[in-house]
Amino acid sequence: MTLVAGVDIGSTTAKCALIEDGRIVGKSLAPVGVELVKDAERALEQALAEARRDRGEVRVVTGTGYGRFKVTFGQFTVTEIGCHAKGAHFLFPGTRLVLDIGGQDTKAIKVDPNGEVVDFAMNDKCAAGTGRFLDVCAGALGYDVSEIGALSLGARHPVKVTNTCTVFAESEVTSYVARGKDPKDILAGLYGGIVSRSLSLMQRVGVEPEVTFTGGVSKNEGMVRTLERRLALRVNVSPLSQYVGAVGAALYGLERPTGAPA
Amino acid sequence: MGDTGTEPRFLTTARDRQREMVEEYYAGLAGAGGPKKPVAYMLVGGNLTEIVRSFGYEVVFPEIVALNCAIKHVSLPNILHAESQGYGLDVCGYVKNDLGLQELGGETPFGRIPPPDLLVCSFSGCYVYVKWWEALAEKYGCPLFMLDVPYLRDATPQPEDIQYIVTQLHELIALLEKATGRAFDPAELRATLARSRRAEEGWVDYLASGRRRPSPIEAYFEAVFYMFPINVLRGTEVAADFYATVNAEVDERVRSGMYPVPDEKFRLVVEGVPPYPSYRTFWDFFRKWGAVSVAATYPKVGGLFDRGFLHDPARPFESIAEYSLGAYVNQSWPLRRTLIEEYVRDFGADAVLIHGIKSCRSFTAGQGDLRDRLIHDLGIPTLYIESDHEDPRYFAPAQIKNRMDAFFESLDRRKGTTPLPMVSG
Amino acid sequence: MAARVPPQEDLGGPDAAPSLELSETFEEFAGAPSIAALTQLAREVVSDPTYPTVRAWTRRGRGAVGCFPVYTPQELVHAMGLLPVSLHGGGESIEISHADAALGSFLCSISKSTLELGLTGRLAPFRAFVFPYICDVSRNLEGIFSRAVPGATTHMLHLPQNFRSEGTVPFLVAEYRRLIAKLERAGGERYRPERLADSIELFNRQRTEVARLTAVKRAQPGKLTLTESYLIRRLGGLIPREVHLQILERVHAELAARPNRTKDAIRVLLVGPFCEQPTLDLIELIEQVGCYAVDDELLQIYRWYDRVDPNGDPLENLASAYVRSTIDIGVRATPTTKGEAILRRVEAAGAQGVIFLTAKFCEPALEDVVLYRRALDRQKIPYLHLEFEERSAAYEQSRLQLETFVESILFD
Amino acid sequence: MITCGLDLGAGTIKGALLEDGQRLLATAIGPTRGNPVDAAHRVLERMVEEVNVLPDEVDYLCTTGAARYAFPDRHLQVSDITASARGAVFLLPGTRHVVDIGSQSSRAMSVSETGRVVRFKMNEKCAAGAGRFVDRCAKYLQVPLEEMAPKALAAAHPKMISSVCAVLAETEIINNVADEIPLADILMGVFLSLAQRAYILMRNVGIQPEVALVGGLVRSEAMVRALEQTAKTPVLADPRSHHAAAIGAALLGHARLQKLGGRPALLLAASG
Ligand SMILES: Nc1ncnc2c1ncn2[C@@H]1O[C@H](COP(=O)(O)OP(=O)(O)O)[C@@H](O)[C@H]1O
Ligand SMILES: Nc1ncnc2c1ncn2[C@@H]1O[C@H](COP(=O)(O)OP(=O)(O)O)[C@@H](O)[C@H]1O
Ligand code: SF4
Ligand code: SF4
Ligand code: SF4
Repeated sequence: MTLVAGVDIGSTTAKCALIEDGRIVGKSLAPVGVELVKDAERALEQALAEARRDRGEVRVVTGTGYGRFKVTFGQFTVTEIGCHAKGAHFLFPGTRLVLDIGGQDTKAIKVDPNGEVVDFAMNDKCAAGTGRFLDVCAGALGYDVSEIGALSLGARHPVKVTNTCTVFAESEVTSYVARGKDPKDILAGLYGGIVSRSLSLMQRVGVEPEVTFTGGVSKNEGMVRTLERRLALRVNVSPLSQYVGAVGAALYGLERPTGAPA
Repeated sequence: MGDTGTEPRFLTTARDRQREMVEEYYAGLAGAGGPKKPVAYMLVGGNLTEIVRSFGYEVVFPEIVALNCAIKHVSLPNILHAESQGYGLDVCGYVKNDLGLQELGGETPFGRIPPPDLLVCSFSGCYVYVKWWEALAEKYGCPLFMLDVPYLRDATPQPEDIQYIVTQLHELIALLEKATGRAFDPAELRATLARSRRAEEGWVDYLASGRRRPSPIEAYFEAVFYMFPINVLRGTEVAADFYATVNAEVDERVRSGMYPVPDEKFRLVVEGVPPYPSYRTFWDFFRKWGAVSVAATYPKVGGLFDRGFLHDPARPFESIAEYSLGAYVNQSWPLRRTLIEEYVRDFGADAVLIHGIKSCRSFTAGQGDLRDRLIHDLGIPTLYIESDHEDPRYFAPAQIKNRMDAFFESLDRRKGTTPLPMVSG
Repeated sequence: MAARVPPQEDLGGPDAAPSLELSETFEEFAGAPSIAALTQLAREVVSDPTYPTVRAWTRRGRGAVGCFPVYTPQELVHAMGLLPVSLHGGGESIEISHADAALGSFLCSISKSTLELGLTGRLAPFRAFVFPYICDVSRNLEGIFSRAVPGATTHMLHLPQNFRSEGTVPFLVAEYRRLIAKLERAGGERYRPERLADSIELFNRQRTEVARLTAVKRAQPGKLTLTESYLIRRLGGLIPREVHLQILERVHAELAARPNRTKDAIRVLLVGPFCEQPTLDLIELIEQVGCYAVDDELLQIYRWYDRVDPNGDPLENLASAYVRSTIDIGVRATPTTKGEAILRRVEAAGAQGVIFLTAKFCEPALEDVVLYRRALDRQKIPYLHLEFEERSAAYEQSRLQLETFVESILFD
Repeated sequence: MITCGLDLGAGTIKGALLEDGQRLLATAIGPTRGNPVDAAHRVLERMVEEVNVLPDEVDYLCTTGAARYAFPDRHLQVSDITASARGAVFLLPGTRHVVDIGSQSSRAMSVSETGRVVRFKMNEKCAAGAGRFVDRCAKYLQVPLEEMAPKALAAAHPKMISSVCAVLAETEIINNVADEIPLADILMGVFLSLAQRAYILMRNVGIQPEVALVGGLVRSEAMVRALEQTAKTPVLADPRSHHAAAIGAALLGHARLQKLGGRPALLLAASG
């Protein structure tokens, strides 16, 4: 019985997953703050508390995400690209393509039948088309981002959101609201834009079933439906989709000789 | 960042010698210009150094000046100046560096670049060449000779292509005779071409040693330095001798086991122009993972010598024509694709790394398709990253490093060799 | 290549539009009762990315060839019994989701959307594609097309840039012969010089008629709008030239009777859109904000030389027309200086200002703007530089800039 | 003759009332939130009340700003670039170069002595480097907008922000706070980063003295200093310059009115 932990320090949230015997036994999620090292520590502590386990029982801690070098108490670091591949493969073994939309970036990752990365593509640094974009636009509509997923279902006349820049899109949304447009239709327009930008990344690595959608934005049902419609495919989304990177990181730890030097 | 902490390894003597040559070259440009010591500007791709030098011209290559500025971190002020003149963000960084530098008086840390008395444009592989030389001609009002080099679409040049270039070469010679009052000396050209040939053969031998395992050469980062003589000083005795020095030292590396990347783990073919403003940082990202480039396309921008496009004193004009046709970016995409595939095979590479240049469409437009071909049709792991060859503002180190780490990680796992790197700051 | 997601229209997405069906004889065009009806039809044709005119033409087994701008010798294509069709990208209606991956990010829209059309199978009605070497993008696009659109013939036509050499015309003739060989293999009829001579005559007439449109715009700018003139010209690259000629004659007859209703507007020269075309909205906007575009570089394909000599060896004449009488735009080396060239054109058009309307990432156009600007600055001629893209969100910003420009000339 | 200029901006609505094209009678400002037309009406009412005239006594009304076409009761609309150039020269007559930074836009223009725009350059697709960036930074750092400048001016070693994306800069600022960089240095870094963006536009049109800053950022003295430092040239600023475009619109309205030789009987249904 080996207990391993993966800590994913993203741009927006810190996540931790604990795995033992092929099962996820604990997890945690919290926004990242100012001190990433502390956030990482806390993520692990909270996951341990949820699993009612002790720090001493953890054999390997692997860090991932943009802040992976802040997981200073861990033994390994792996890029989030490798971790999303591995995590998605663990949750959906048939996965061939992972789309990860997080707080600040979007990645398309092609994986082989063993969950190894074959190819990947990601966008340049700009908030357009990321979770942050949705956060800001949801705010302009007067909602929290966690509410807008269900809200958009059943839109009939999606508006055309022409701006990609988050700031411009925010005013565009505001002006649609002022013109009395239905939030459903505005959201559908926003999703359409994000999905087509994501598709362009997915095309880069090649779209093949099965597609697994990960990262915080995959919790948005409207986004999932829009993606499915454009791909004409069913897309895997796990209830743990925001933890996929952390799960993958934990699994990497299992492949290492236990007690590897720090 | 996870640096190996070691200095990149160069061939000691060759690198010193190369430095001297560069210094001597720029020192030689001091005071050049005017009828006594006229200056010709030329482009690297398919250049006509041998002919133009034989008429007593000093030759300036603004592309090389530009890359030297970038490596020395002085390109940005030139670029900004050009932008203030109206050159947009998307214009080739070399062009902006040069035109900015010209407006600012030509001062560089390696000497003052004299203005041109003659502009020779070898339109070989890049349309921007034409635009760039037009701008220089407009500024300086000096004669511009346009050598039109047909795009190479068949592996072997067609007779009409060669005929067209040869006709133009004779016209260039007539122009040079008129401009300098000197008579053309065919025997002298043949002798010069013989020296060129000697340098070219030495260079080809150097490049071929990347086939060995481990590779005794770094065919991208290091080779870039040894490109200088083959492109700038070709036809001179010093250039011809230089490659003997280089190759002797490569042999020494093999004997003593002092390889450029001490523990060669990944063998790469690299396609694309280097990110000169962040050259060292970029190289670090490779070395950290034990990656060595065994072959690269960029060192072939001057000419594809290793594919037989060599100067030949017995067929002076025809061989110059063939050489110009063969410059790497003058090759059509199907030819470029084939070449890269052959490099991967012949040099036993594990993967391909493509470096796209945001402001260079000639090299870059289509690299995504190449990537698609390598990965999806041939199953060769390939990474595509993008920055710029001149403009430091386009190099995002954290993002590039993240992508490279992810790529090498996955290569590593597929090779199933060593553990992933430890946590480092 | 990896599997592809079908284009949005096919899924009945919000962009879906029914595609237009036309008759094989194109009588809709010849029979259009007025300029208004004609331009309405043209608008539909131009906005339909499924190439309705090409589908109509090929229905009877006739072949069509996609010609990328600018200097594809369409006469030659015509002479081989094929329909030369000007490729001008996908316009606003198509979504780019595949082409980015193959081409790269820092490229003009026309290259991306043309490739997108190819990658998504929407260029299937074409037998062959010709890409002239007008810039590195167009040149490279050919090599990508050869892989992206399997089965179609593609050709990169090297256009000479040395206009002084003895060797240029013979080389270009040889270059045209390479194209002929390709087209013959792609199902074109055997090349016969007399047919080419006929085609040259036909295209000469088309060019003369198109030039008359510009002349009208210059002399009586209130007679027809830029949008009308653009749409009428644009049709010329999409339908048989014989039909276009009929249309042009009718248009001129109607114009003769139209009043020249002028308004308080400034006369401008439109420089830069010789290859990628601005959206119809943007073209319309230019005159809406108070400009008369008294001359423009839109659709250069029809105007790149005045006439080709119909006597003698037609292939050689075609080549020397390119070498000797092509007008100066950004994708051809200029024999004089750019500065002189722009001042001459401003004067000839009687323009009060210049609008540089360049495609985003179009390097040939961008580089010329600097040289043009210097000359205009010296003469204190006002100008505006506007960049456009096919699917641009910056429409409001374009309006703002155009209005500012007009106001800076109108208000003192 | 009283003319009114209304600047319907993306962030705020500004208004100005002008007498005989010479004397500035009143200015007012209000947020754009909600319906810009209603907001503009409120701004107009406030001014009219302040100077004690009847709305009817306003002879001519000219709109400008992003929503200039939305306001139905106007005689004329002009672009905000044209308007802010006029306004800048009215307020600061020596001005030959205007930098206008609003909530989503930044532009630079060279102007003639009458305030005619000779050349200009603006940001188009990316809002990086505009006022929204400052607003967001103020929010993350929990410093009220008005207090940013006084605090920033105390900076000893300003810390530049590399990503001026109005949205993503947050992460970088958080990192700076984590690295215990003094607040003043972070704040001044914000303005200097903005100034650097503006400087690119300024160079593109050519900088000639005197340079004036207009738009919302003129309220921040730190922004003025940052621009001076970056462009290495003195920068004129007037507290009323936030209203430059509204004032310019009123001026252009006056000129138009004179040209027409009298007040138009009805508010024209606007063209465009
Ligand atoms: N309940 C939710 N519903 C919809 N979207 C959500 C929800 N929770 C988070 N998100 C989105 O996910 C984003 C964060 O994604 P995450 O993968 O955690 O980012 P990162 O890994 O970059 O820190 C947020 O910006 C938000 O848009
Ligand atoms: N006291 C202040 N200090 C700093 N910035 C300010 C202050 N007041 C306003 N601003 C800035 O001005 C911007 C609004 O500028 P404004 O010209 O009114 O915009 P717009 O015309 O686009 O509506 C705000 O985004 C804010 O950043
Ligand atoms: S300001 Fe807008 S376009 Fe610019 S980087 Fe940020 S989100 Fe992207
Ligand atoms: S090949 Fe690229 S880098 Fe070289 S001049 Fe042309 S555009 Fe510039
Ligand atoms: S728009 Fe410009 S860059 Fe693009 S293909 Fe045409 S000429 Fe080339």
